[in-house]
Amino acid sequence: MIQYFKNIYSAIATIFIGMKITFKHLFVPAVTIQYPDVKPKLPDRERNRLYVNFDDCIGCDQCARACPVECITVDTVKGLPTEDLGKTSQGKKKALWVTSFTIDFAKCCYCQLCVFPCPTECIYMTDIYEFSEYERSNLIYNFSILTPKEAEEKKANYARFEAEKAAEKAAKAAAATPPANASKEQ
Amino acid sequence: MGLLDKQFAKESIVVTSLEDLLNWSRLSSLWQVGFGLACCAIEMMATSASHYDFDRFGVIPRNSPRQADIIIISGTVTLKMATRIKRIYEQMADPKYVISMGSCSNSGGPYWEHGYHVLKGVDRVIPVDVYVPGCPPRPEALLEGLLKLQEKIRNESLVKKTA
Amino acid sequence: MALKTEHMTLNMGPQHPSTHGVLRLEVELEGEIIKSVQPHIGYLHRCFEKHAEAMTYPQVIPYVDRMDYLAAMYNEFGYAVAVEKLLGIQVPERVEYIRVIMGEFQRIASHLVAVGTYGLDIGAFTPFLFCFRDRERIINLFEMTCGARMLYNYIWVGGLSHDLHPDFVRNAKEFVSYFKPKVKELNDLLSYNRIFIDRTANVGILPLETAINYGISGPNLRGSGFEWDIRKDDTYSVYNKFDFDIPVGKGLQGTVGDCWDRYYIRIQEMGESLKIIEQALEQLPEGDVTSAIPKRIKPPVGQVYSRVENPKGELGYFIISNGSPNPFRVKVKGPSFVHLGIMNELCKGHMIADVIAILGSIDIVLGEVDR
Amino acid sequence: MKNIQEIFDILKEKFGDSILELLTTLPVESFITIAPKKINEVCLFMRDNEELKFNSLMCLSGVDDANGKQVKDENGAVKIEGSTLSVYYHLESTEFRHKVTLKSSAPKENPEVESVALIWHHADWHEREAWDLVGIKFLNHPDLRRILMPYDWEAGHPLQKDYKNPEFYHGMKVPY
Amino acid sequence: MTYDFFSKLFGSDLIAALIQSLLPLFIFILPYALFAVWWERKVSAHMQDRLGPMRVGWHGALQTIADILKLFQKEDIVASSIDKPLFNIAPVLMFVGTYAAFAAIPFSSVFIGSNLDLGVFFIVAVSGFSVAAILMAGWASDNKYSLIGAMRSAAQIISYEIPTILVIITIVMVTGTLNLTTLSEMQTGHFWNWMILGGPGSSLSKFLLIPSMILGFGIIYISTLAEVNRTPFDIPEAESELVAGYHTEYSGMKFAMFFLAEYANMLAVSSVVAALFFGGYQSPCGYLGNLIGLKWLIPIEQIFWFTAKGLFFVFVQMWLRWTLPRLRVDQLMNTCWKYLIPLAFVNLIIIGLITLI
Repeated sequence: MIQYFKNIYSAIATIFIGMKITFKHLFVPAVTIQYPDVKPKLPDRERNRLYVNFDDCIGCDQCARACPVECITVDTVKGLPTEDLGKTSQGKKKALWVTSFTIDFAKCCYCQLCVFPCPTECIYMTDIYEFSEYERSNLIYNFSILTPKEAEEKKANYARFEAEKAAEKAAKAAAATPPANASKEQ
Repeated sequence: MGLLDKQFAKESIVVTSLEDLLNWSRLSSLWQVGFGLACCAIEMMATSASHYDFDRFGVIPRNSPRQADIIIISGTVTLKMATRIKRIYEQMADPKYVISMGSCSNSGGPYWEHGYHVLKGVDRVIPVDVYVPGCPPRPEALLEGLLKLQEKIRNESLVKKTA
Repeated sequence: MALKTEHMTLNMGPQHPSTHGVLRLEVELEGEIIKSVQPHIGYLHRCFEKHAEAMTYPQVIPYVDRMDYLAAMYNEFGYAVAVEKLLGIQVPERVEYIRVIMGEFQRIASHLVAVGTYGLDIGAFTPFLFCFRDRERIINLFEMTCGARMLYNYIWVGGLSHDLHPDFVRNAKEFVSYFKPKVKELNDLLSYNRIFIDRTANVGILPLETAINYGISGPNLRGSGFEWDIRKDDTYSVYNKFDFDIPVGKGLQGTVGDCWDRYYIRIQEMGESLKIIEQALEQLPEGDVTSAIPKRIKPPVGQVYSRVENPKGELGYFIISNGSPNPFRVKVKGPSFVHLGIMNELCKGHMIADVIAILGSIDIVLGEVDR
Repeated sequence: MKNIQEIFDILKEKFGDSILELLTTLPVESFITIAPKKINEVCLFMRDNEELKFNSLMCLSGVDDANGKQVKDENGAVKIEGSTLSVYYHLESTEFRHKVTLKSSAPKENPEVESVALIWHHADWHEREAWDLVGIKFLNHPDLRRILMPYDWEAGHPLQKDYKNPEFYHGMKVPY
Repeated sequence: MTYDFFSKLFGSDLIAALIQSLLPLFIFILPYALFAVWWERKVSAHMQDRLGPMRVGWHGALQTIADILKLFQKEDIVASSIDKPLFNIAPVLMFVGTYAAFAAIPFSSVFIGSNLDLGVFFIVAVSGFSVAAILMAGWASDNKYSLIGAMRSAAQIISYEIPTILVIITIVMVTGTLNLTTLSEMQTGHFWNWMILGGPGSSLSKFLLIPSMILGFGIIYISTLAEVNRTPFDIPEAESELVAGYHTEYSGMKFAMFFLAEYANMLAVSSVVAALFFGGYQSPCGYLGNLIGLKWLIPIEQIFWFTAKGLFFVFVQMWLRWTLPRLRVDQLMNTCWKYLIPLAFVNLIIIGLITLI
């Protein structure tokens, strides 16, 4: 019987304690951040969309190799010895044309593993998070400054150069080998 | 909008302002299926929690898909789950919208290459309206996706649905 | 006369508000009474173990995060400890301290979600939002340190990706003093509420023998009254330098090992974690956090089973190395996976509403169950 | 507290030939190899013996050892033949605080290992997982079904090293 | 009273009856329900340190209107396996029950839908409609969750009618009437004439009555809470167990009817409690109209007081909902049969003894 009234008492008492707390919170200012109107300042280490400072990229493919997801694809073609490919901001000479540098943000897992190995620190994470899209294909970003046409050109150039070099080599070889062959045969 | 499709072959003032009203009501009361899949679901919960407060946009979770307007695919869709998602989507009443939240549901995300049991993108089973990138997206990013969706609804028309 | 009723099979999930994700429970009912519960899992099977075999050791860490996404920091911690054991390397003191601080913050965050969603399962909405409000502060601390809110990729093999942010220590101390009164408020609002006690006390009693036989660990095992904590009993990192208690279930509101005990252990553990954080912040040594990170991780042929005390329980990594830069096999013993196995045992004879109460009290994360 | 050598001696004395070897040369962890058809008896003994009392199974893992030779079939797909599948058992005694690792290997063509699910209930789901992902058959298991993969998954056991993923599952394209 | 006025005005009983019956709906129930939904969202939000609807109108004031307009546009899904007639009738019946209950609620001394002699009784009886509606909805939906929800609901509502009626009987014993207008008229004057403080008069029995009346109020408030399926008694639609309970399968406008009926019901029971214990439409401190001699002001003031009291109890319902967890089904029955009903009986006996002396 005592238990019976104890139960009633504890039920009522705890309910009132709870109600007191919630009532108090009616007058506590809300913690809500009113997002589109108010945007909080994000910390400086914020990890959101990747950005590639393409001027500095030397096309070393380190980031693509570090990526666990393989959402980065870097296509490069060697520059001709006659061409000037420019320098990075640290004064390193570039040797490769980066014909395409795409990051698929629909696959990216924002883990920052690609940032650390970069020798020129040209790939880094920014605090831009507002880039949702109606189409998935728009989430594939190409950072290369070369237009596809230019890229084709560079590829063709290098292929031609290679071919020329190969031809030269072959000619050289052709000039050098017959006697050797002949001597072997003998 | 099926019934009204042919009645208003031409736009007029009446139709457009009615349209605006209806679009406004739809976009400001997007009830969501209370449905989480994986990591992004926690971020979705954080979005509806005090700091970001989904309720400000009129989004409240409804547990029954019948009463919901929007489904947020929040996380990895596995092959086992894909059929269920399709079914939940089919159970929802028109007009209905889909937000694909996070890399996993956009395209399989980190699991696209070796994930033998992961569906590579939820758009293989249901049509997606907005893709929110991120892994997981910040709550703000999800809200931005929602605003994008509202923008899309605002431009919808009784006469013909802009897909 | 005993009336015979037909058994009814009720499918809970995979889309159900309180299965904490995509779990399907096949519940066999007789009226409202449960005859058996059959969990069907795998709706979130993301092939972690296959991925681990295809990645190099550092690349596995982002995937490790995504297992128990509520306690990503601790997953990394466990993985790092395991690989370091395999490599046989020592990490600097400062790294260990920061790991412990992060791990304990993560424990609080994870328990907050567990407690909050448990309230939600029982029907109280407000504590859930209070818990998330406080969790947001911890997340801000993490974000400040490594830039990500949930999946950090912060603890690396041999070190950390970043040193602490200059403001971190101050903010962490602020949080500790902010959070202490909140625990009391939560207790008043939820833990000691009569309805809550009625719903959870004497429900889903887990006897100790059964618990050990089922491999239960963490707060659930301690809820059954067994003082067992890997942080103390099989110590790793620098946990032996801190003074903290292991809360055990005492059956304050009902029987030892009931849902309320398991729930209350989590509340108490948050307090213990605060204690550890305070001590660690005091003793935090100076040093470099990236010096011990090996350039190329290529462990010798061998295997290791290493375990840590994850917020959910014993998180074990079984790693086999064949001498290549990729692990040969990584098997994860996730506590949630193990804990879910006991559902049938706990639920028999209870009512439908109790399934929810029991499931919430064992605190599972489907990402870890299915991996 | 007993070290692995003492445990090995006790087991060797009791079971003789079914205890195959003790491997301690590995840099990190040593283990005892046990015949697959005797593992349940050994485990039961280890749980109930007064000196050992391994009352807790920490982990049970199935591993595809991939130690056979690679064969290319007519489609060009790589198959590994003649290898073994192993099960690792990590045991612990919460009373004496000692730990031990057991290993039991079976040929891949006929991977049958006795189940320990009735000794430690914990093993139930782990064994189902090992069957599901690695393809080890556990004899006398109460309910050996797939657990993580769908029940109607037909393409084999994904954690085997020579596993090939199917192109379609229920009309959904699987590869990217 | 209004009926007489309108029948004189239009010279037709029919028009008067129509106006009489539609008036409460349009003047009161719909705007109220829309307001209450918005209010609940705001109250809950502020209790949880957030803001609630903010983006449509001033602090989201147009939120519910948008909701309703949207629900109008939603597809009305009728699955093939369900029992169509029952499925369609259920929401209507739910709304009818609520609506009918409003007929006998005295908003002021002149405005009452139907001044029934059995007013309280009528309301209790009519709100029983909702049981039938919920059962229909649950059965017709052909969904296990709905069915369980409906079964729970039937058991719950029927059980909780008993303490409600037992408490009403105590009021009847003291006042000798079931007519809500008469009841309210009796409690005129100041707040110390309210039934919760023993009713009018200043005899000894008034003071003896006070504790029993408070107890009675507690019992009836708890049981009405259960009758309208609010937390902690919302097990028929227990979200965490039964998805959405009996209205799991409903979409669009039919769902809106359940939704609005729930909020209308909340006000109906709150008004009954207010009318029984808190003086109904009577002001707690005299009327401004009396003070400045404008008689026509009094009914308006009365409507104000009545709404205020009703809304206050609705607010308490919301307050409880956002504070408390939910009971289990057997505990719910325990609360009713082991606590409320015995206490109500004891209360009945005590009040009986008091009225005897």
